Amino acid sequence: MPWDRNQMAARAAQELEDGTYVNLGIGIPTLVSNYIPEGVDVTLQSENGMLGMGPFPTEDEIDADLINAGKQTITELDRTSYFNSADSFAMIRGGHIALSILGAMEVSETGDLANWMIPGRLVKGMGGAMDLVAGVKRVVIIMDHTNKAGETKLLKACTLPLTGKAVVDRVISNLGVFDIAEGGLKVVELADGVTMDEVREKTDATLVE
Amino acid sequence: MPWDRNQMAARAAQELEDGTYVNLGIGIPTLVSNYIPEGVDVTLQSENGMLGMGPFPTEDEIDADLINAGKQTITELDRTSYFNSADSFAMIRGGHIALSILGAMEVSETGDLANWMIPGRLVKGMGGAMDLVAGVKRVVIIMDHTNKAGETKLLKACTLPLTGKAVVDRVISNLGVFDIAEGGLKVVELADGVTMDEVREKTDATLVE
Amino acid sequence: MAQKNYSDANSALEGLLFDGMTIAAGGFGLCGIPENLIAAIRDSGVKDLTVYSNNAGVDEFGLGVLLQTKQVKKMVSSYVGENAEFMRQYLSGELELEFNPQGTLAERMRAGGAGIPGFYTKTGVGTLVAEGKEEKDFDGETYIMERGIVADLAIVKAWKSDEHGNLLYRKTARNFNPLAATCGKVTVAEVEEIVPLGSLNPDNIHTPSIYVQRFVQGEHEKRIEQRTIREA
Amino acid sequence: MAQKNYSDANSALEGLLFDGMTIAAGGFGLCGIPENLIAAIRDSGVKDLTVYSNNAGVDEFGLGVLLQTKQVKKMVSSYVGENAEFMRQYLSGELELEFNPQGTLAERMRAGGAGIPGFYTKTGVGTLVAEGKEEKDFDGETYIMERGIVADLAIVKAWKSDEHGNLLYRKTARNFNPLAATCGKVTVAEVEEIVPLGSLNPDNIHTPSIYVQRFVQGEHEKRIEQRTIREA
Repeated sequence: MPWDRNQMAARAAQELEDGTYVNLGIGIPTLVSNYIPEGVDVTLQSENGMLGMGPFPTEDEIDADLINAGKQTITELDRTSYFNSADSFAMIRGGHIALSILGAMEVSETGDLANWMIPGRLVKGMGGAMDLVAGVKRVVIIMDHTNKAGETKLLKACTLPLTGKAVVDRVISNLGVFDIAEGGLKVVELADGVTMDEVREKTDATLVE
Repeated sequence: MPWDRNQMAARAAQELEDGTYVNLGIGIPTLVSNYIPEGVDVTLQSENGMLGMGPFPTEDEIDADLINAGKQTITELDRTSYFNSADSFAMIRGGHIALSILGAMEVSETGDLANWMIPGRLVKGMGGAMDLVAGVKRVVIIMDHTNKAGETKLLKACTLPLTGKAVVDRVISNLGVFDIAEGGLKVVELADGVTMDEVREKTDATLVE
Repeated sequence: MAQKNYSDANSALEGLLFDGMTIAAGGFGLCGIPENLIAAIRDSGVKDLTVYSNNAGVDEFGLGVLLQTKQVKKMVSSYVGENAEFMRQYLSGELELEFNPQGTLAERMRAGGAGIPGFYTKTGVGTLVAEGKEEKDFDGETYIMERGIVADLAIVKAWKSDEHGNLLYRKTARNFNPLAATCGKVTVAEVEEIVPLGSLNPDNIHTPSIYVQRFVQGEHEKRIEQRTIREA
Repeated sequence: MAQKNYSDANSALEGLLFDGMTIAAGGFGLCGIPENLIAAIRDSGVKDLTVYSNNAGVDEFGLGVLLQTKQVKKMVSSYVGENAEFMRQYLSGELELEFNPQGTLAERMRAGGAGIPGFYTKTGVGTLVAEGKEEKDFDGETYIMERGIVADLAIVKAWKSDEHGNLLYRKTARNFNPLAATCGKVTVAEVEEIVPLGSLNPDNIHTPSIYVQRFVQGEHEKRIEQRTIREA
């Protein structure tokens, strides 16, 4: 059976390495912080100017001056530091963040990523995503394998405006885990009960073993 | 009679405008802070990372962590802020400092300044001087009109490696005050008893009235 | 000491506003936005503004109010996601919008304030953002050149100011504010509290007073966009 | 939590030193210099170093000790004025010296740490510093391009570190330290005091822990170059 949102997040949490600094995008990637493995200590960066992001606040702890990049109220930890947006993206652009986990609209077999606009229909803006994919050492995407219309999001080439070119290292979809490799997408693992046939059927990108 | 060091500094202090931020160079320019006119409030920047430089400390107040750009021990004020060297020169390069008063080896009639090296003989380095003359809105030089060998320091063109090209606005020498103007150096005022003949004799740069 | 302290937001902006001007604004979403100065700009009726700001607030709060009154000609932003009127004006062509990646926008403000007219970044290479921009290779990788921003006016929101204009921000309400403060030809800050000279630790000033030409104490609603909580 | 705290300067540098490497060092004159790490580098005997540092200490203190032992092949500095051995080695051709204006050197470190390979500045235009550098006009003025610095190792001196490596500096001992910290592939900090997690105010951290891979507590002589006093 394909993974649900939480299972995808839990699988993505296995990407986290002890002692590293990590940026989690808005949406499913935010859920990853619920599944950080025992014994793994990571420091979460929020690109609006914070290292050491804590959990959501209790009602009493809510502070309008303390939000994450998704504008959600959050809390601080005993290791937290705050800084301005230029310093935040200096960290990101300068390669000091080990891992970024982001959502996507489309990913190509060469690691191109599209996740910021659908021309003429939906314009959200790239926010910090272009900086993250350009600067962070390792970029992992969490997304459903297909869109709401049932069309694959893993393509030979993206059709939407790009967020970055050849920037994705790994995709975790509801069907499994795929690496951008020489010649196409390499299947790393499949969700329990998902077959290669199903993956082939739902993937436009070249699959390599 | 030509001005002495303190008289030059006192004259330079008249350049200070109320409410402005000012950088004073090493040597005679440092003395300017002793002559700030009554009712004029200026904030002194020290390019090693401080706004609001106070006077020298008493013996008891000496703090090895608190020095100015000349490596002299100093004190802080109730308006003081500290910052790093990139932020310090962001202020300087970005044009936020109203006035810089510096020493010089040579000044040309077009406002070129040389004050950082004599090839093969003396190499101190430019320190922050190149940044100051490039970024600060108004640059005033305090220097003796002639060097120890009696040769003029106000030239048609500098002979030493430049600190900046067309950067000087005004020169205060021991003989008087001179502005870089269209066509040459304009005499603004002379020290008491100094004659135009003496100035002409000791100046290589073109003098305009 | 030059008087920088103004009694209200309207007087703090007096003489600084003109049609067609550029304004850099601090804030991220609705966090750390200069609410009072935005309201004063709305009340002034100044128009044809170009505004550099990461977001444009929501429809009826933050910079969104200047979109509703159509005082803004052009926005330079990274994100419009929470603002339906913004997206509508953009898609209909009423509003010019230049998308800047968030880090590029922040760095452009810092660069402009620091006398740096251009810098190179990998961000946006191979995307729409790179179109029309100069490319250059360094050590085998391609970068694009982005320009520093200098705005006619910067409006920022801080937590505290001392009487000299040294500013402190609080938590993630800092965001773009210190950068906007550096890139304005004139910078006006609104603060929650004005404290006496000497009461701030000089090691911890976020925006040195040299960047603040005027400041004013204001009331702040501090609206929250996404109130997310966990069980106690 | 990854262990960043080392017992002494020698062990804090273990495995990081190699001949021909580049090192970025904090400090201005003798103020805020990583005394203990410099001594450990001297003791290691590593050679052919390229050192990015505003000054090179004095003859027998600060980076001056690495000049005396001839471990330095090249210095990138803005000022050599207080160091006779430095000037002698330079004038005799034993030491390579690249003069950088102080603000350019600081910005080069910041840029390197921030993923910016090049930026434009007016500083040095029309001088020796501009020779061999690309020039470009912006809005009718000429600028030169300067490169970001990324060093194999950065050594910095801070006042306090918490157990996670968040650093505070004190007064003008801050200077180049936070910038050097960002531009090292590995950064080692020496501090006067290590304080418990949670004892620093998160609004006032000067160098976030992400930039500090190792830290060590040291004894600091803090020599003063120009002891200037006024009468009490």
